[in-house]
Amino acid sequence: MTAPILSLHEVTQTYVSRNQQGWRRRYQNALDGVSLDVHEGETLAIVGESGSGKSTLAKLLLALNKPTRGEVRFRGTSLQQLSGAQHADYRRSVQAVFQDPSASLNPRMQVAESLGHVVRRHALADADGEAGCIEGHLASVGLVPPASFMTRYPNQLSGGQQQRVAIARAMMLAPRIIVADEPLSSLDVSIQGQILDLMRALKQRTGVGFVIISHDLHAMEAIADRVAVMHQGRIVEMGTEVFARPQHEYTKLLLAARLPPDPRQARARLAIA
Amino acid sequence: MLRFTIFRILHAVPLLVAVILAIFLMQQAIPGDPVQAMVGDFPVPPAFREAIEKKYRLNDPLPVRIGTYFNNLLHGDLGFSYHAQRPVLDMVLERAPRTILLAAAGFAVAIPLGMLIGVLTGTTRRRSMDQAGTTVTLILYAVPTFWLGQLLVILFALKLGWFPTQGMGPLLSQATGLQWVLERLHYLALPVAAFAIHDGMRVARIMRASVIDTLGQGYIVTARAKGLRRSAIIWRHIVRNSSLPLVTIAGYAIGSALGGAVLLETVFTWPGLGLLLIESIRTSDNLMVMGVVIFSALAVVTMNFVVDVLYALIDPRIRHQR
Amino acid sequence: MEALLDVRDLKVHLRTGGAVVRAVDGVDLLVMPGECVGIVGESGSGKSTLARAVSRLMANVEFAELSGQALFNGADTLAMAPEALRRLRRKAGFSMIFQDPMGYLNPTMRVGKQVREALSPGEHAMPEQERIYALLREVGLRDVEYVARRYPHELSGGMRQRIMIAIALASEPQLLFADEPTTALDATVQLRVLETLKRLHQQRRMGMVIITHDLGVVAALCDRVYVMNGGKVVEEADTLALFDAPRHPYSARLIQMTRRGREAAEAA
Amino acid sequence: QGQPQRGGTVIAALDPGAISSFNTHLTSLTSMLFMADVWADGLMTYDRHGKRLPRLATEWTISPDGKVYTFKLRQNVKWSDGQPFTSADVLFTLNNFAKYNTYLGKLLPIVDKAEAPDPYTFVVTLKEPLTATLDLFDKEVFPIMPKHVYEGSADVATHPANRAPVGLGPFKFQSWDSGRSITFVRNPFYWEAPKPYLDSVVFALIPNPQQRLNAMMRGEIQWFRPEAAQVLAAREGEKSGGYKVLRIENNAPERAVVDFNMRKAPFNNLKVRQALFQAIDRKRVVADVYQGLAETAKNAIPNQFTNLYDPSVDYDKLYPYDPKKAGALLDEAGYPMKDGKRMTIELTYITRPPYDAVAKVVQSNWNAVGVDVKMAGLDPQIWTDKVYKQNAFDTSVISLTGRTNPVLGVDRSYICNTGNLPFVNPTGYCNPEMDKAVNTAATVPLDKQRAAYKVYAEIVARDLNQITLASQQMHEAVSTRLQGLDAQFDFSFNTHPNWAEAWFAKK
Amino acid sequence: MTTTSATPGIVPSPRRPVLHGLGAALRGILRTRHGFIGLVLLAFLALVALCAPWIAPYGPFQQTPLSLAAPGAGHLFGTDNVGRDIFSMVLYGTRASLAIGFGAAFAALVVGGSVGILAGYFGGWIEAVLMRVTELFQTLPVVLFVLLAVALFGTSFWLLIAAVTLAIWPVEARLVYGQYLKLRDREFVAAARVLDLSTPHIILREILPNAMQPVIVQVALDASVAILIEAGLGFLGLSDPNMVSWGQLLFAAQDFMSQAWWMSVFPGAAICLAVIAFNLFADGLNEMADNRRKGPQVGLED
Ligand SMILES: Nc1ncnc2c1ncn2[C@@H]1O[C@H](COP(=O)(O)OP(=O)(O)OP(=O)(O)O)[C@@H](O)[C@H]1O
Ligand SMILES: Nc1ncnc2c1ncn2[C@@H]1O[C@H](COP(=O)(O)OP(=O)(O)OP(=O)(O)O)[C@@H](O)[C@H]1O
Ligand SMILES: [Mg+2]
Ligand SMILES: [Mg+2]
Repeated sequence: MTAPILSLHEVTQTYVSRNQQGWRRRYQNALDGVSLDVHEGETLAIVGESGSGKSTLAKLLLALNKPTRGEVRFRGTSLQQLSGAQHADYRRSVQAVFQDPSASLNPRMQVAESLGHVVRRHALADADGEAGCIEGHLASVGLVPPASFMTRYPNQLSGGQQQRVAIARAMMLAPRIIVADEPLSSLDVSIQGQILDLMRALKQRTGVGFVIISHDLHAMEAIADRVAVMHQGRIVEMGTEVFARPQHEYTKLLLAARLPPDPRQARARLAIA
Repeated sequence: MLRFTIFRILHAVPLLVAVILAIFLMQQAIPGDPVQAMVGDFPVPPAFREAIEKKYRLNDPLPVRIGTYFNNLLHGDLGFSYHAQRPVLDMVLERAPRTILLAAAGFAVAIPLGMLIGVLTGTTRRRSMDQAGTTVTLILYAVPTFWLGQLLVILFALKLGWFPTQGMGPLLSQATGLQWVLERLHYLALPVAAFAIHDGMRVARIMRASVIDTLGQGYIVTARAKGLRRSAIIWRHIVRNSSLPLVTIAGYAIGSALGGAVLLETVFTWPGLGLLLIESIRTSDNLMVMGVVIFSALAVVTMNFVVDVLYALIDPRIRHQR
Repeated sequence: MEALLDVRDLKVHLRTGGAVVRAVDGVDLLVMPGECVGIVGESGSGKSTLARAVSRLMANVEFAELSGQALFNGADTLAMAPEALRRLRRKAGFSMIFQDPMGYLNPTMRVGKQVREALSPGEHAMPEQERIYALLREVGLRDVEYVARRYPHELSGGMRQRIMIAIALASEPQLLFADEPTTALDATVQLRVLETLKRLHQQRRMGMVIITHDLGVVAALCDRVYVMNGGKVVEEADTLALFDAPRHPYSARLIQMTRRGREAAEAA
Repeated sequence: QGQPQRGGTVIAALDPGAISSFNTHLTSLTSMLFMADVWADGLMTYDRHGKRLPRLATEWTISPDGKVYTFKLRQNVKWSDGQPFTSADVLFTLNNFAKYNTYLGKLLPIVDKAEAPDPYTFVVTLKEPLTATLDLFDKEVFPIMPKHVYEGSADVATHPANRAPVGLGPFKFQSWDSGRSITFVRNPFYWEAPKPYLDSVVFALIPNPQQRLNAMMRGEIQWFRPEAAQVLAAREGEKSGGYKVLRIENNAPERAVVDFNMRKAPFNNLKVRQALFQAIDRKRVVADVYQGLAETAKNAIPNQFTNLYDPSVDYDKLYPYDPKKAGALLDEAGYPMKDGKRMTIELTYITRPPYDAVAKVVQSNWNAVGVDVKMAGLDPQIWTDKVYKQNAFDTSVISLTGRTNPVLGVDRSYICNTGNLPFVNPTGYCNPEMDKAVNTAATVPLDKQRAAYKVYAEIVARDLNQITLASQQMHEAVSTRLQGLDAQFDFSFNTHPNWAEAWFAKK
Repeated sequence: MTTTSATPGIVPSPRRPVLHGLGAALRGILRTRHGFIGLVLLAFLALVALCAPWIAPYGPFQQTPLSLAAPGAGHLFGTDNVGRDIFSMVLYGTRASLAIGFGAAFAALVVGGSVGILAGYFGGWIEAVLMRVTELFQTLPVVLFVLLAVALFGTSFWLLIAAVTLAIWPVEARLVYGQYLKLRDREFVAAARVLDLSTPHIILREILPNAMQPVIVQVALDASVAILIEAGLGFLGLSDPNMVSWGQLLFAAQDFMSQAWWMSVFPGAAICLAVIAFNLFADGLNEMADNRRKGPQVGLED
């Protein structure tokens, strides 16, 4: 196994919230001494109860938050100490897909505009090649014919299409890893499958790795190489065998709460509890 | 609560210091000759100028004067107005209650009136009534307060003779008790009306928008699903939840009522802080101007504080969240 | 036995901007007393609109067309006078649970009071306060005196959803609409709420319409299922039958999707 | 009219303006002059024909060389606190207040000595004669202040008694409700018993002139002095019968003037000044600004000063309204019409009636001859600074008041003002010939004064550093219930009501 | 909300966000009842302002032979005490009021907007300092500013705009601040940061267009507030006499309220009209946004 591309070292993230009046401070450890390695090319699923710090963890990996304590490292160097070149490498290597595709695309930019800014910022193509470059990426996430999507605003796309655009945008920089915070939960059941398929296909084709955060245990079971279970700001269990052989109490509880998509079993589950 | 209060007071100190410095420097920039203002439109005899300037140390260097001012301020002294020949604090304390009375009476009418209109137009079943209500509201809102005041005086004081034309009470009155209160109300009627019409309509417009917003909230559906009567839904669920934006705006408006008071007090010769401010500016009575503005800054700060408290009272979420 | 709710050829066409959305386009729906019926379908298929139209909780909307009948115990709710409708909601009629318990509870009112508002009027053996506590206990809350004095934001999502259920039950309805009652909740919490619903359904013998896009929920609770797509009912079947042998391709796809994760996991 | 009856309170409205002191040695605010008539008294005053009337001085004599003035004082007069009034008070006032008194600036330097040889005699000896001297001892200009109150105080200018005065007038100060009213009650020690008839006089402080009128129409006050622009409206209200509007005979002129800044072009060019004067339709100023209640000024000397005014110098004849002539003059001066205009000048004024209205008329008049006028309407303080201290103006409108002699307010517009003193000639005009003429006119004996003032007026008419537009008439509105007002004009030739004479008819 | 279809390829009819193009915005606002009236009134006022020299029978400072003439054939709105034609002055006054309205509102937008953007986006001490300054300006009375400005620079129209701007920018700043505070945590902003787009790009291209809607509404309201403030200042005699303004006319009319009602009624009505126009326009903007934003709307009715 190669060295981890991203890793957390004893990271604690404390949110200080003030109430409206601005006095009594409240400290909350959203993450509490978490260590984690993410390897290139693997799919790591993070599951856990609501409010357990999953999104916080994602933000840290994406350098959207600074950790209160501990370090986030990219290829062994702390994010704080990255040199200019390393930082550019980091930004290209680590990309993100968010929960709500309509919220993660600027509602006032056409698809071509949204993606065009990235092309220009990172000099992915010259002015003549820009349209072609964008269309290529759109096509690679299954938006065909790509030309028909270029001039649309996000609200003229279906949820699934929006999420595809978001993925295409993330893929433009040829990242090594994509951090996806609940990429499925705001999508319809029928579309969730398509997006999962797409992610799988991308992984096969480009070797990109994923950190996927999700509530959908069934889906995670299907796609993940490794699973981390979070509970109250800590990773309580992590490994490849989590679904098959849960160790921690909370993991067991979580698995037990799944409703089987079969009436007989489901009813039985309700009756037992 | 105590800690909160202290915190807010400490918070306000830099603001006040900044206000004071700002005005001090501003007044420095405004040409003005307080001694000339005392004498009027005849030349000032040099002896008189010298006497006044020496006594009140008008020629001290600016930093010295600022230093003295802050030093006095620490001792609760707002300085001595050489123009009024009285301590500034005295004057401000004498005038402030009058402005507060006017503003309080104004808001006491404007806010309930505006809320009522806002709720009625916002929830009305009939489109025509909403339309008529909002139209009238907008038209009244658009009338400048001071002009409205003048029109009211012409109509209700001069033509109909119902109310006095100006002032805050009969000069020769010996009335006490209820009589006194009635007298005050009689004199308050027109200024309050002028004030309440403009500000009340503003409140009404905000309230209507807020009510309509509230109407879109889920809990109104719940309330309907419970089979509550219309009136119960309005009073129990809509009014309180729609008041929040109002609190912010009303708080800001009350805090900065001094600006409006300048006009209103001018129109009705209401001898409050607004008139004092104008008069002091025009006579370059710098310390008095400072006093009035400090008072108004305090009012703003206080009202911000009250708004926060009210917020928490109206919306229990605020106490704990964030 | 007479139907509790009999919806016939309901059409709800809405006007938005310039276009007309056929949110519900000719739906028939039947609920027998004491029966639990599920409505599934993807987002935007008209499930909520159907429930809201029947229970007349859709106002200030410009209807391009609203037609059909919704007979509740034989009376058409769509044609009912507002006052009659109100009485029906007040007592022994129908009530509704919504997806997002935070938005549907008044944030500035203590939950006890919100429950009290919904209590059915008339003579009761128990004093009002006791009735509130009893209701809260019935939906599975403990320490009810404390809970009644809380504001909604002071409660957890699961507790809030239970308060919603208590409010819905307070008028002793014969029919309960539940519009996505558990989508906002954690898997563990979801399970507990569903249990509660099931228990109440069985104890009170009231009719229930569960609207969801999670087939798992329907599988666990409902006797019969309607599958909606594009404002139309594309399939109506016994729950077991639907899962075993979906007739409509759309239903089949839905079921396949739901199972897919599982199967994939098993395949791996 | 019947016999005067005792009792009652009159409410009189005043513009509080910028009251900082009641003591009219220290302030020249008109409102304070009104008020001084209530609480203060002086050596003498005038009747309606401008003749001197004795007050606290029963008689006075002037030495033949015009240098020694001897006043015999009234006996058994008491201050409002009961202390006796003597010549020591008069002497004290001259010694301690005169230096703060803006009107006495001319007199004080030539006072050789002042003495009180006995309690009822007061003698002033001058180094050189000044014909206007008696006018400077008028009660309005020189109210007598109590020695026993101020004595020993280092600083009489800021003494509290200036705001709670002890005086010799018919009423005594009682209270001051800041921003609302100032109350005076009958002075039990008043020397002119049984006057006053009224119990008290309350001054209602109403800054806005329109509101003073409103209050009068509604019967809330019994006296106020309407602004020129309001007189017609006040006359309208008169019909209701509650009050009447009276014209006041006065010799305290109030005249609208335009100053030219002669330090700079084009105003250093006499032709331009003449042209601008002739371009102004002064009848229109009278009609529009003063609603006809004024007259065009004839020359530098106000015609109220009947002994001094010489009608042969007449602006109406010298500089009649004549836009064509004005245009020709400007052409001559080198300001031909180009694209519809000749030049752009600034007109500075205080944004208040009547100055703003004067400015508007002047603006359109000047516009009509191709002079583009940029208006600078300012706040009084800023205006004063700009015009008098910085001299940063082109032309400026103001209305100047004076007292009963050119020394008191007229001279200041024409004499050399080197110290940038406010409200003294701001034009930069500095002509020794003029200064000499002014001095001569003030010092020649009474019978030679008219001729001297003619010279004075001629120089002004020639040089035109300032042009005088109109002379305003004064009016007051008084409740019809208030009686004894005829007598008031005998007391107050100037501008002031005489509350000592007034009484209320019982309803 | 658009119906999002499950099958890719079937796309709802293309609908561009309303505020995108100016033309589209105009069409959108004309569809709202209030906005329509407001826009028509504003257009009318703007037309009057532009064409004043051609419509007005007299110059703004021109004296006519008749003073205090009642409204009639010769003088539609009568004349004032110095014989100026009120009708012409009200027409010319439209220029001042509209200029103050637009000018001050726009300047407040620029000043307040910049402060709000910096404070809202960067937070920390920048936020603390800027918001304190904003509070400071909310505390000081406008009259003081205007006097200061007049004292330092003389009466000038630009100063008046500046002074009114000083009075209203804090509101604008707070609003923009709130918007940025809210939007900076949005996912599309996070996405832009992850994509390493530059900070100016994020502030100006990503957030700004999304923050504008309530701000534009506020600008329209501010314009009406500015007109009212100008009227108040004119009434206190602090306006620029070289530009006829309605507030000034009211100031001059004070002494003639009972004698010449026309001197105050027409300018007063003009102020009302302009304030109403701006408010209706703002209402229209709001309504338009609501139409877009609001999904299923609930109400009290069954
Ligand atoms: N900006 C913030 N300020 C204060 N507290 C925060 C902030 N963001 C998150 N939190 C708190 O930190 C905790 C962890 O939040 P986080 O969003 O990481 O949870 P999560 O696991 O993603 O939950 P969910 O599944 O609901 O998305 C929560 O209790 C949350 O309330
Ligand atoms: N008030 C309304 N005005 C216009 N269109 C509406 C309104 N309410 C709903 N719609 C539209 O009607 C259709 C059906 O919506 P509905 O909310 O009933 O769907 P749903 O099946 O409940 O979806 P979800 O699972 O997302 O809740 C959708 O296309 C929706 O956009
Ligand atoms: Mg999360
Ligand atoms: Mg729904």
